[in-house]
Amino acid sequence: MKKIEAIIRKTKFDDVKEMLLASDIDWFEYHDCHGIGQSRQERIYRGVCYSTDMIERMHVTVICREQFVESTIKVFLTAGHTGEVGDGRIFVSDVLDCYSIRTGEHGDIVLRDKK
Amino acid sequence: MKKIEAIIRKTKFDDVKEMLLASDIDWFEYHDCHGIGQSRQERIYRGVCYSTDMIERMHVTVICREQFVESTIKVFLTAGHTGEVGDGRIFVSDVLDCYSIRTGEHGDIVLRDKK
Amino acid sequence: MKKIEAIIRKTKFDDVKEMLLASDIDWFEYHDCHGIGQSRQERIYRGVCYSTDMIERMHVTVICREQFVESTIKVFLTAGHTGEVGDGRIFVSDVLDCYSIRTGEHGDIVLRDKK
Amino acid sequence: MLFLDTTAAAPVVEEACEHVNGLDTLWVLLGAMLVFWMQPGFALVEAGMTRSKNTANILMKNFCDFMAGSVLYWLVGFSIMYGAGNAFAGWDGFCFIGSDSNVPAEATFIFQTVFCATAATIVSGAMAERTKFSMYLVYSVLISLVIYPIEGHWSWGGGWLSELGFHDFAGSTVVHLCGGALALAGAIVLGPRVGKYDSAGKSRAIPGHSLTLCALGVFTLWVGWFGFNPCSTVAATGYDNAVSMSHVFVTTNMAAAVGGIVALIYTWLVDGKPSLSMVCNGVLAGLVGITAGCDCVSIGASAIIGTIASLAMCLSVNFLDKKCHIDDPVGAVSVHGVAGLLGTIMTGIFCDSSIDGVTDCTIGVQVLGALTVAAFAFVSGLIIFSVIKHTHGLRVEKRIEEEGLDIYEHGEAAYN
Amino acid sequence: MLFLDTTAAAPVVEEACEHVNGLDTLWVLLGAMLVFWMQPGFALVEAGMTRSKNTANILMKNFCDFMAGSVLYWLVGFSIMYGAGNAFAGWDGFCFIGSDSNVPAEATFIFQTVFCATAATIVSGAMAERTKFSMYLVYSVLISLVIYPIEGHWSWGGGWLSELGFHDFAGSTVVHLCGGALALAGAIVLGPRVGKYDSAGKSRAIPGHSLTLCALGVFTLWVGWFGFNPCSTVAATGYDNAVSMSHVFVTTNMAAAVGGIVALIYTWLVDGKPSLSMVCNGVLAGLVGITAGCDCVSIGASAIIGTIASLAMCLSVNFLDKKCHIDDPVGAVSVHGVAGLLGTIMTGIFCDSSIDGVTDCTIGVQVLGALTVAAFAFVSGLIIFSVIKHTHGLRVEKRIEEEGLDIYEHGEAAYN
Amino acid sequence: MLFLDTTAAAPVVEEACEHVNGLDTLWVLLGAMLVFWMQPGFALVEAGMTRSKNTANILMKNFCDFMAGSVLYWLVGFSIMYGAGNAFAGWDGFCFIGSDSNVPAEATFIFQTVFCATAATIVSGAMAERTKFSMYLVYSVLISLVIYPIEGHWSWGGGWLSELGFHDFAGSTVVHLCGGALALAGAIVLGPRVGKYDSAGKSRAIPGHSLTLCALGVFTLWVGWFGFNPCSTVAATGYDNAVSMSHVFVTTNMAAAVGGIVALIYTWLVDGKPSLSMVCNGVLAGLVGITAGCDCVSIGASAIIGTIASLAMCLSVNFLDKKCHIDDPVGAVSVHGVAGLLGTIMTGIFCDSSIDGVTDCTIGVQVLGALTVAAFAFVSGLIIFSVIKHTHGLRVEKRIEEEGLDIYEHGEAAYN
Ligand SMILES: Nc1ncnc2c1ncn2[C@@H]1O[C@H](COP(=O)(O)OP(=O)(O)O)[C@@H](O)[C@H]1O
Ligand SMILES: Nc1ncnc2c1ncn2[C@@H]1O[C@H](COP(=O)(O)OP(=O)(O)O)[C@@H](O)[C@H]1O
Ligand SMILES: Nc1ncnc2c1ncn2[C@@H]1O[C@H](COP(=O)(O)OP(=O)(O)O)[C@@H](O)[C@H]1O
Repeated sequence: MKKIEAIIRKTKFDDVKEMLLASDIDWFEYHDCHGIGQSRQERIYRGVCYSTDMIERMHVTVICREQFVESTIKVFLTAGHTGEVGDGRIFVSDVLDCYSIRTGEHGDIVLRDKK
Repeated sequence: MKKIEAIIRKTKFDDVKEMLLASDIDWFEYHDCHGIGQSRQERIYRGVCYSTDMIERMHVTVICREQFVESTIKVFLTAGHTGEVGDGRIFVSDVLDCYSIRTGEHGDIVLRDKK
Repeated sequence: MKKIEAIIRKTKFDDVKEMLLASDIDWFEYHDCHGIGQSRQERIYRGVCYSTDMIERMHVTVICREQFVESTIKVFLTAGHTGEVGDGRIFVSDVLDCYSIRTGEHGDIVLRDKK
Repeated sequence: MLFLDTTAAAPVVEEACEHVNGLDTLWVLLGAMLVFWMQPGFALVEAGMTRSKNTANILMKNFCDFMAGSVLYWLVGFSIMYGAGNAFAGWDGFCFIGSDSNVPAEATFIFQTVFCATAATIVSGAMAERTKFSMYLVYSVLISLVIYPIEGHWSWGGGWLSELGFHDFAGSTVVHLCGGALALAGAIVLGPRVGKYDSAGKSRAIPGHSLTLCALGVFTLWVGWFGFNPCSTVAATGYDNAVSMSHVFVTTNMAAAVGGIVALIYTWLVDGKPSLSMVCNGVLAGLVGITAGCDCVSIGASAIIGTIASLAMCLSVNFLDKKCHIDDPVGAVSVHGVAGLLGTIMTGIFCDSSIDGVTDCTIGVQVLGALTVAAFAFVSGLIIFSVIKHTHGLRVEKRIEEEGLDIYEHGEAAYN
Repeated sequence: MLFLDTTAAAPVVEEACEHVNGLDTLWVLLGAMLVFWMQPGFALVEAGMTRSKNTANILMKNFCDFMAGSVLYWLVGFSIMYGAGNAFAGWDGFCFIGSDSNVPAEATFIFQTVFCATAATIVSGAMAERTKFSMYLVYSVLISLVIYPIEGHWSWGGGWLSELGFHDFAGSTVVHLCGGALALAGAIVLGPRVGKYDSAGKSRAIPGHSLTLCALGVFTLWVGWFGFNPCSTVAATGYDNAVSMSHVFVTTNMAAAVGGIVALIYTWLVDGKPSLSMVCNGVLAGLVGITAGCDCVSIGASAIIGTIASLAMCLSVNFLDKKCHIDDPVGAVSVHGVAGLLGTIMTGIFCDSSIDGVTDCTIGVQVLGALTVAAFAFVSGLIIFSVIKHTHGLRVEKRIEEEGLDIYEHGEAAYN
Repeated sequence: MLFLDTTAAAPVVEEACEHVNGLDTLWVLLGAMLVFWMQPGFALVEAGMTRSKNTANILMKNFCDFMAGSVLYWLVGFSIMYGAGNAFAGWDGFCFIGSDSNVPAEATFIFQTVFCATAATIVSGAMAERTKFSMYLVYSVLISLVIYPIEGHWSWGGGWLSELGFHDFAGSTVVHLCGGALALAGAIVLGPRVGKYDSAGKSRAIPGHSLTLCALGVFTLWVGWFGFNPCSTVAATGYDNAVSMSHVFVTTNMAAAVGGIVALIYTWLVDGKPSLSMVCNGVLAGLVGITAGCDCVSIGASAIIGTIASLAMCLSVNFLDKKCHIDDPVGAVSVHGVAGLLGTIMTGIFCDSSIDGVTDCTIGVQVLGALTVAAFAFVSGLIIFSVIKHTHGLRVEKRIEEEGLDIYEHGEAAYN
């Protein structure tokens, strides 16, 4: 079991979501986050300019079986891509175990294959 | 040290919180998140129906010593349970080290037992 | 590659951010979160007092190369410090791999050194 | 067809021409605008004091109260309230809109319509966050159709209370106490929101989602009240009316200001911190309290009425919540019921015949009137809500309540 | 300098003194305040029904519509609309503000100014979330400068439509249909927002960011309409005016209430759930519909007009969105265009000469007038927007649209 | 008891009956409603331009300003301002409410009360986000009790400025400049918010939490100003008043619109992007600027006044922030102080006796009056705030400021 976390452009979220659901993943979690990165936006408030390095991003977390890691990463690399600075990152890490609160089951079995 | 992340129903958060505090855990972190899952809600906006697969959830993160992992998971499985689709998941992963910003200590000692 | 997660006071975020950017880190991600901890705030709503154990916090996540782990932790310990209860925690964990969505590269190379 | 039969324009009775007065008409229509403007005021206060997952629902209820009220009060209500009849209720056929007085019939009619809608809308706050929308509509129809017109007839339509000399200038009792008593009945029959009281019976705070909306709503209501009270002179011509409307304006404002100050001091002393949400309620309590006697008490007395109304409201909010375990999310019962009751009674105490020539206003009649109306509204409410509860069910399922009425009842979230 | 030359105060023509009336003036100025108050109403409705990333932009557009309208209508517009001229357009020099009638010239002038600004502001909603701010300003200037004054001249300035006996009391056609037709042209030329239709052409919902703002906006518009319609009597003295303004008030309110109820029922039946956003639109459709005939139809007829206007609006919202794939985020075309058109026509059907002495109002002329104005506005709109589109570009880049106009066009986020 | 002694109703002096006029009274009371309505306007602008963690606090301050003002101005203030007295201050006993003129005494009294509260409420914005609530109350009490009544007596109560022929029609100086000067004193004594200036002294932007609230507030103020200025004719009968109130309405609107446009152009040229928050301020600056001379300048001149007031405001916002490092979160000093000062002076330049018969208005006196009032208010402010600062402390602890005043000062969060 692996955890794949991607920090993507908020505006690319719909594309990523659709492509994820079309692939082997049908469950994932996401939340709004901000990224400090290279791409900057200029803002002005009451005459004071401030270039913010803060970008609105979406943090998407997928937990999946080993065999789907590669395909899931590919989804992010494709659907989240614009080619401009600020596209974001993907991080992969280990998960030891997984439980379903509804059924109480744990282990790989919780991560069902797409029905 | 283990990290236990649970993605639970927002409406079950109060129960979970109370039961966690009543158990060996007295510190944890949480934030709003959304889950894409099997349980869908129908919405209509200006005549256009859209069934959203987006559910409001709470992401609760607990870092605890090995010996409390099992009891903490049990809390989530009990207090977060409704039996209906959409109850959520728990993921367990490894944490290498832990620091207290206030004291600068690190290691297991930071994860005090309940006073 | 390590993941450093710090749960800090929201009011200390600006200091931390500046110090992080001044150090070897130039990219990180953050989002609002709440912490249940020892420091409590008294609130009253329509005559009903409720002491909330909920504190507004910022969750900052940095992924960095092994050699920067120590310096990054030091940043949090310094810039996030007030000495009062509620300063927060830092957790370190392992990351297996890292991708840049823009370039498709992966591995340590994605975590560039500060330009 | 029913609609087309009505000759809506006032019949051009020649004699009428002489006493209909443009200035009075303008004043009454201005009043109607301002009282209408209280609708968004109520909507904002109620939305602000409840959680964001129920915001669309509460806004919808406020719209429906006004829309249903407008139509039903025209079809039936006005006829019951102001039609010729007995001491208990009037009747003059459907779609009756009265006849010209110093203002055209339709001006009086619309002015009364907005008052009716105000009474209807008070209840939604007390029943917020847990009532089935469809069942709320049933209640809303009944108040505009029957309850308000009947009790309104007693005091304002020539019924038995008016014959006794009951003095309720702009509706502390007729509008606010009636709404407050219904709200109490509703809150009791419904029961508290999930999570409002813990297993030990201790009250838990469920903070509203936006004090900004709440504060804006109170300002909106406050300015609306400058139509509710002063324009209830329904005449603006001549020295006496000019003085009277100015005086009503001053007493209304004074009671509101003092009411707010009292709530400020009360919460500061009792809870240790000055609370915005209670100041909001304090202002409203002052306004409700002064409504009955705004024309016939002195400025000083209006300050006292504001003080007592606000203080009683503060105590009542605590009492209902902590002792009675009646869950009234916005404090409608305390603000409209308690302050309305006390305001009506205090009118009997402070009424000064040198100010507005009101001579026959006695405490006894004031108490009698207020209590009868309150009892009538409360019992009607209990019956309606109980019948609904035991037939179709008044309350949404626990799951819907927890996840918010907006999605399940309306399919829309207020915020995206 | 141009500004200083104008002798702004009305020339003190001695004779004028006699018929200028303080009561009428107060009524007209009150109307101007209320119609001005519709500006925040529009701003809130439009902001509420769009996403938070474009809120500052849409608020800015509403400010600009009013500010530009105020200045340009003074410099040129009023002269075109009310100046002496031919059947097609008037002209009386720059900075013309008319002459005294029963109210001072400047009272009439400011009352007309706020109407002009209302027409201008309708369009911003339909073009929301994707239009270049600078190019929107170009349109905004042109409507206040030319389009509205010209078509306004036809009906209200003594032009050919008024000579035919076209009856549009307060502007179902002159203001709302004109705005709605321009909105349609704008929405067509612009094309739908990114993501509004999926690859299969299915419409996707893009919910607005705050129904609270939307609901507050509708209440604001509703109360503003009590100036828009009743104050359009522009006189308040004497029996006839008193009756007329009361009657207009009642029909206006009735159509609005019924409009809202119809939308409530419609969405409940069709979509299974009563929708707040459609009730909001329903109220507005009722108001737009009754505006043309509010003075000369019975209360019953006003309820029918509200029903039909609201029903047509509901169907039109669906039709434009799902069939025509015209993306109108706030439903401006349906609310102002469709309801305005039908309201004008229905005035010809329900017009009752016993109510306001309007005798020469026929369906034929009503249809002719409404269609001509719609066509004129629509074609002007098509030309303006197409020219802009093919020269400077009307629409922002895809990336800006995705990330929000607030940051890129104004450098400010509405919420922080 | 003090309260009961006052015979609140105007003494029924027989002669008075003859000249009290219902129309005038209605106009004045309408004005009072509208000026009251500016309170939520200020509250919204200030709340919108500050951070959400201080929203309950700023709303509370606005409530308190009005509530305290209502009571204190009645107890003492009105007597100081309009009581018989010397050139410097009046006095006619406690609870003095004046005597009938063309309107009842109480109408004048309530109209003056809302003006007083407006002056008081200006300051809260400049001192936002860092002032102790209890200490703010001390200031609020003092302005309503002493400062405003005294300087108001000079210009409007028959004091020395009015004898010199100082012309301030509706209060550019009396209300706005006074508030602005106090705001400046407060902002200076308080010092900037934590984090406003970095170690190098560079100004940092601290964006407000909701431009939607801010924009709604500006619309609210704008419509309120249609009571502030036009209703300051305090008479609506007869040709002259009808013309005057219409003219004031037009000039007020023109200055506001032009003020907004100028700020739009200024920010577009200087910062590269048209800024909504500055347009909001520009509109207000135009309104403040025209207030002194709205009755006696031509429409063209009102446009010029709007231009200059708005331009000066834009420059002043930058100057105070970047050069002087005076932290005024909402721009109160620039909007009310600078624009009020310039508006008063420009009245001396553009004043046209053919418009309102104001003949004795000279630049010299205008400058003198404006500067004296500004100096008086500024020095009073400096004294009050410095004394507070060095005794009880004016500013909250750093930690409270960082975490938000709402929780620590009021125990409530505005948003949940
Ligand atoms: N080392 C890191 N740790 C945590 N988050 C990171 C890291 N690197 C990048 N990010 C996140 O990814 C986002 C994209 O970074 P950016 O440099 O703008 O992308 P790109 O390199 O694709 O142009 C950043 O805003 C930040 O949120
Ligand atoms: N593989 C996964 N990766 C990330 N999040 C997941 C995963 N599986 C489930 N979740 C989260 O858990 C939530 C519950 O999933 P759901 O299938 O609705 O629960 P259940 O199986 O208990 O009915 C989802 O909405 C999602 O947020
Ligand atoms: N074991 C834990 N698991 C998850 N989050 C924790 C844990 N311990 C602390 N935190 C987070 O850190 C915050 C600070 O804890 P607190 O005890 O208040 O800090 P301190 O010990 O520095 O005074 C908590 O509010 C919580 O969000």
